Amino acid sequence: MDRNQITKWFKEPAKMANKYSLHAIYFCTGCGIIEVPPVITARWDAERFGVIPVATPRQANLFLITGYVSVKTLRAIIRTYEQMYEPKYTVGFGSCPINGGMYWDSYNTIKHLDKYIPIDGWIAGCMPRPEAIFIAVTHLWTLIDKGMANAYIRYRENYEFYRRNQEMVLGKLDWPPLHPIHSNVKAIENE
Amino acid sequence: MNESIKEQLESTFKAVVVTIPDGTQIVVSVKKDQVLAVLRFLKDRRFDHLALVSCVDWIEEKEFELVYILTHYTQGGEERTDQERLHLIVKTRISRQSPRLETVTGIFSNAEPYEREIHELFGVIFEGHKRLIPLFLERDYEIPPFRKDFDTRKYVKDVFDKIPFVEDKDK
Amino acid sequence: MSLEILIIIAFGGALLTYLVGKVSYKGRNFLAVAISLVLVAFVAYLYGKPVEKVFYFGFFDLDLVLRLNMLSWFFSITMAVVGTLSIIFSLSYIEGKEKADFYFLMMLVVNAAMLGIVLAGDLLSFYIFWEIMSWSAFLLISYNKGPALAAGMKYIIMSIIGSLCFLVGMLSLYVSFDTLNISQIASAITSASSGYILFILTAFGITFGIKNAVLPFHTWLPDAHSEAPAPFSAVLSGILIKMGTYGFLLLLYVLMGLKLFLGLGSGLLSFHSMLCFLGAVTIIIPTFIAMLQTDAKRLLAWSTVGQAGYIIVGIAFGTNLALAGGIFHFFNHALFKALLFLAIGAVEFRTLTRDLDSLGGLAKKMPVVFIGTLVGICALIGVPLTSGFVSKWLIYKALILEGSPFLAFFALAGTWGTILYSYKLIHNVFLGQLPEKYKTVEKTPFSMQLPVVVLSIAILLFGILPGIPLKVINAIGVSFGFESLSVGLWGITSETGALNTVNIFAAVLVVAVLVWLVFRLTAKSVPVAQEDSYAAGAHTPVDKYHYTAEFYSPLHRMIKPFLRDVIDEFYCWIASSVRIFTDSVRRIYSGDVGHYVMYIILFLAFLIFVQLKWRPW
Amino acid sequence: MVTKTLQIIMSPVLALVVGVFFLGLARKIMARIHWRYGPPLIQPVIDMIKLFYQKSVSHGRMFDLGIVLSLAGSIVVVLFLPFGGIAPLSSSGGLLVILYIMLLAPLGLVLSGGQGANPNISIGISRKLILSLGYEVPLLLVLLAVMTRYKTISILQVVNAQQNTGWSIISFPLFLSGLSYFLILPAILGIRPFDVSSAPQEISSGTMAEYGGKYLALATIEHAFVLFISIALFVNLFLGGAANPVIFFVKMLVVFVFGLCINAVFPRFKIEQAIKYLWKWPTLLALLGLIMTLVIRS
Repeated sequence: MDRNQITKWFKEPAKMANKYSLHAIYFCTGCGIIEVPPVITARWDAERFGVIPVATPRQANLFLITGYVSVKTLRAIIRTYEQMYEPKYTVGFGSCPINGGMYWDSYNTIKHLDKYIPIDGWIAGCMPRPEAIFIAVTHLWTLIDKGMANAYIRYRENYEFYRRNQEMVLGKLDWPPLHPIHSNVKAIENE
Repeated sequence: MNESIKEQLESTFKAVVVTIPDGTQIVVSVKKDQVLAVLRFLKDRRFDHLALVSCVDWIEEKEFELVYILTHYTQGGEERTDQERLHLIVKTRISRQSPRLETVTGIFSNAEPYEREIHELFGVIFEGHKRLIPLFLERDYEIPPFRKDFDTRKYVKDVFDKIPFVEDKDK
Repeated sequence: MSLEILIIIAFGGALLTYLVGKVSYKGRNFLAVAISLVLVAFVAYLYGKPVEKVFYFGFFDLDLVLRLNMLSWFFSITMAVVGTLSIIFSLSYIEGKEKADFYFLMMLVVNAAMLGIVLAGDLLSFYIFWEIMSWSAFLLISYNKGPALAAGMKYIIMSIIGSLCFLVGMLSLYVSFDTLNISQIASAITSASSGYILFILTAFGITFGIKNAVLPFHTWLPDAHSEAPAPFSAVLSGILIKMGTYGFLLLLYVLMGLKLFLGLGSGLLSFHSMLCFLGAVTIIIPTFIAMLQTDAKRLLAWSTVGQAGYIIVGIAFGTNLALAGGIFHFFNHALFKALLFLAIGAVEFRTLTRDLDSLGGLAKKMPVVFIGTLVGICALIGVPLTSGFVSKWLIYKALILEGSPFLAFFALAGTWGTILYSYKLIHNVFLGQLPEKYKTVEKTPFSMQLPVVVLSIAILLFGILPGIPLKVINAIGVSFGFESLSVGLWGITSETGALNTVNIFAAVLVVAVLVWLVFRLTAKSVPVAQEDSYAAGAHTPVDKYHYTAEFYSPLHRMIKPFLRDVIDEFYCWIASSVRIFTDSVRRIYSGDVGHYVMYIILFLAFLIFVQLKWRPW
Repeated sequence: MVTKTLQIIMSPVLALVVGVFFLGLARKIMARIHWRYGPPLIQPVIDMIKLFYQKSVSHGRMFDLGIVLSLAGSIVVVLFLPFGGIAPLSSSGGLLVILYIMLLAPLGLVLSGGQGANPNISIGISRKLILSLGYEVPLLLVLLAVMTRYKTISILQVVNAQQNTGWSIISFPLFLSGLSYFLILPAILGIRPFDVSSAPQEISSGTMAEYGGKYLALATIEHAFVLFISIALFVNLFLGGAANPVIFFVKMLVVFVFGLCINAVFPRFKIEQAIKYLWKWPTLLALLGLIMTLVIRS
């Protein structure tokens, strides 16, 4: 928590500002959203660290994916993630977004979320408690410090691969691609 | 009171098997083409609430079993709590190869989403249904997912595991 | 160069255009524009040279007078300019339509008639030109068939009632002073009794009130404006309404003279304060009605009724600041209301609809018209740096300093109502999502863009340097007997709080440039299509994603019961009851002779009976 | 002449500092009322630095120019508003000019929002305009009462007049107007009970729905200026303005904290309830104040 070290502010204001003003988009993707209200209200108060919930992806730079991701929610998640402005960070809650978790063999849930959108960090726990969410926020700070929180850069550079994977799962997407697509990656038609 | 309904049903419809497992339930199994008639008959006798339509996959007998659960809000004019209500379960069997059945939305309009769901998840085609479009699933499946012969592990291996991880282009 | 040549050019030109139109429509278009430009040049040339020409007219040994003083010059230059611009606009607006020659003839005749009214020195010629203006406006309003006929009928009936009152007033003046020359009457009327003056005021007041759409007589305006073809509704609401204002000015200040007008009645019950409160009410109610309209031109029509209230308050308040504000607001209103009507006409020309609920997103398709409308609504609201602001500022300052805050409150609250309905106009037409069916709208023709650009430049120019028109208005005030205002090039320099538009302009410009620099220097923003806006993770088609219907629905629900147009219903009730009565009388003439014979016999019997009973003869 | 240009440069900067400090203070006090620690006082500054570095998306030229016009309008109003001793331009335009230039800010915001082509924004805009119509009625009555009471339209003269006749909040007729102004202050600022036009839960923060990056930063700065302007106007007209900026700042702080504590505990009004409230009690008080001023003056 090096918020009040003034020299750091003058050396790299963008990094410090991104660290201490994480506006999280309030979009309940899965079962973990029940943990977010206590985090942002009086009991645990995320605003101490500058984390406040905002209504639209346009104003947000942190995207909390709370819990398992069904195929239908994936469409909304991709759309919201693409409408956020760079630099943007994503945090996955629990084991379901990592590898499907207990829904590993379900026909309707997404197994590895980072095949479709890049994730900066994961929190263990079948719905992590608020303290775990704060630990995630502090880890995100260290990632930003070291410049490793570059999920959005990976998304921008490998956009064709992400787009291809998304279209393999969701079929034809009805919004235009975010970044221009070079034709060398042919979308592999799913069987 | 259960007895009277049992006699009425057996008298009006032939080849109707009515059993009363306990005080609050009556199970009526009917033929495929009698379903509409029975439902209308019961609706006139104050069973005006279609609680649920569900489907059971008897894979050995190669049949689907459709279950309509009817109940009533009021008994003799005043409210009845859920326990005291009489649940009337109408069952019918249709073949698994060509699962076709008349829609009941003509009698109970609230059956529309139930029938869409059964169509989507079991593949039962309801003739005369106005909006037989997908309800929940995003993707389309050859074998509807709720059927017993749908192997979910194989499906996951074929669809999701085949999608490659996003390696960086330069690697 | 004398005035009768001006009148001859105006009317002769109209006929000439009609004849040339038979031959070639290009020639007609060129001639119409040429004549209007000649009129503008001619009037501009006559600046500052008061002239009076008297012609002997045998009938009742009256003399027709054409005179030009500061007041009539100011009105005629406004009319000439706005008339020319609307004719330029209608060149491509009327292109395909049938009866185009008739349309141009009527447009030029209306402009000529209004010029005649303003130059008329005596009441008879005033009345003649007034009649010509009324019926030519009627023919133009009912130009495109259908509902326009009913609107035209409503307009012409009320105009005829107005003209009759004018006729009554004129005859009584002739009987009591046996002259119709305005200046002679003005000197003679001071001796008349106040009761007679009140009668004259009400007679002429009704005429000018109907034309100026003051509240009880406003019902014809919304229908007439929304059904008239766009260029004419610009002239109609820009200038034709202001003939009523000219009439009021003539009546209250030239005919009556200042002391007499202010002296009538006492305290709150004096004529001029009654007129002020009538004007104040005319500001508030139409503004709230305008908010709830869904047809663009009807919204602008109600806004015209509202703005006419400002002018009435300005004129009737009786101090030099208020008068200057009122006349300047007439000038601004002519400019920005013509601009808004022409802009909506351009939109209607391309999208063939003016329903606010189905339009949207035209800013990208019609940038020039969008900027013109933006400047127009800024002037309508009275945003600083537009001329609308200066005139409203004058009116408010006069109202507050003279210590009548309730009038000022009505006027200021009217401004906020104006913001609501003018924003609704620009939002529903130009901002928001562009529907599918208007994606193929092509560019507006140049002849429609030129008037919009010229009017916008005029509004901004007079907003930043209001001294130019204020000098002329000050001269008018002095000619009415007020002491002159200290008018600089950039505004009023007086002791209790000056107005310095150049300072305001400089401050806003510099700060805007600074903020824009900050805006440019920070991270670049990527332009994006209109579909790519936040929809809770969903991707919605364009047509389902534009919110315009019931734009102010909460306010609508709250003030709907208060806004039933009672006056219009009252007039319609009168009209229907008259129709029922006349219908019953009509039945007497049933057509077979037997009835008529029976009527005669009965009548004779009745006469005999009366003679026997009372022996009247 | 030099002091004038210095003042012209200095007063917007001072206003920005005070406004942003108030924003930080508001979040801190709100947090304390909710029994939580709340962000540091400089959190708005951190947010703005982050937003200025963030990329953003524009929906058209009017979308950009509208927000620029809105901020420029607010800054120009600050130039006309005396702040303690500093009153750079208030000689060339009195209260009327301020009233009209205060109109530029919402107009710019709604024009730029309109181009955002998002129904959430349009609903937010229609609510914002209806709300502004709602609070404008009592505000006009209050300003007219002050203007007729001191028979001038320039704020400097109102402030000087209050030096000898005492604060107008205490003098009889204007006490009602002052109270009414205080009641509609949250509506002018658009905070808690009246934040119906930028409600995050209902219409995904209304007029701000499409603002991100530098647009959101400029909008927050504009909100800070509006905060400063409305409270400074209140202090100038009713608490006698001050000779030097420090006392002026203290007066503003008192008014702000007192107002904020009331509003932190209110749930959000529906737009109809807001209008009904605004057109009932504050308008009644303001009308009474105006009538009493007229009666006493004549």
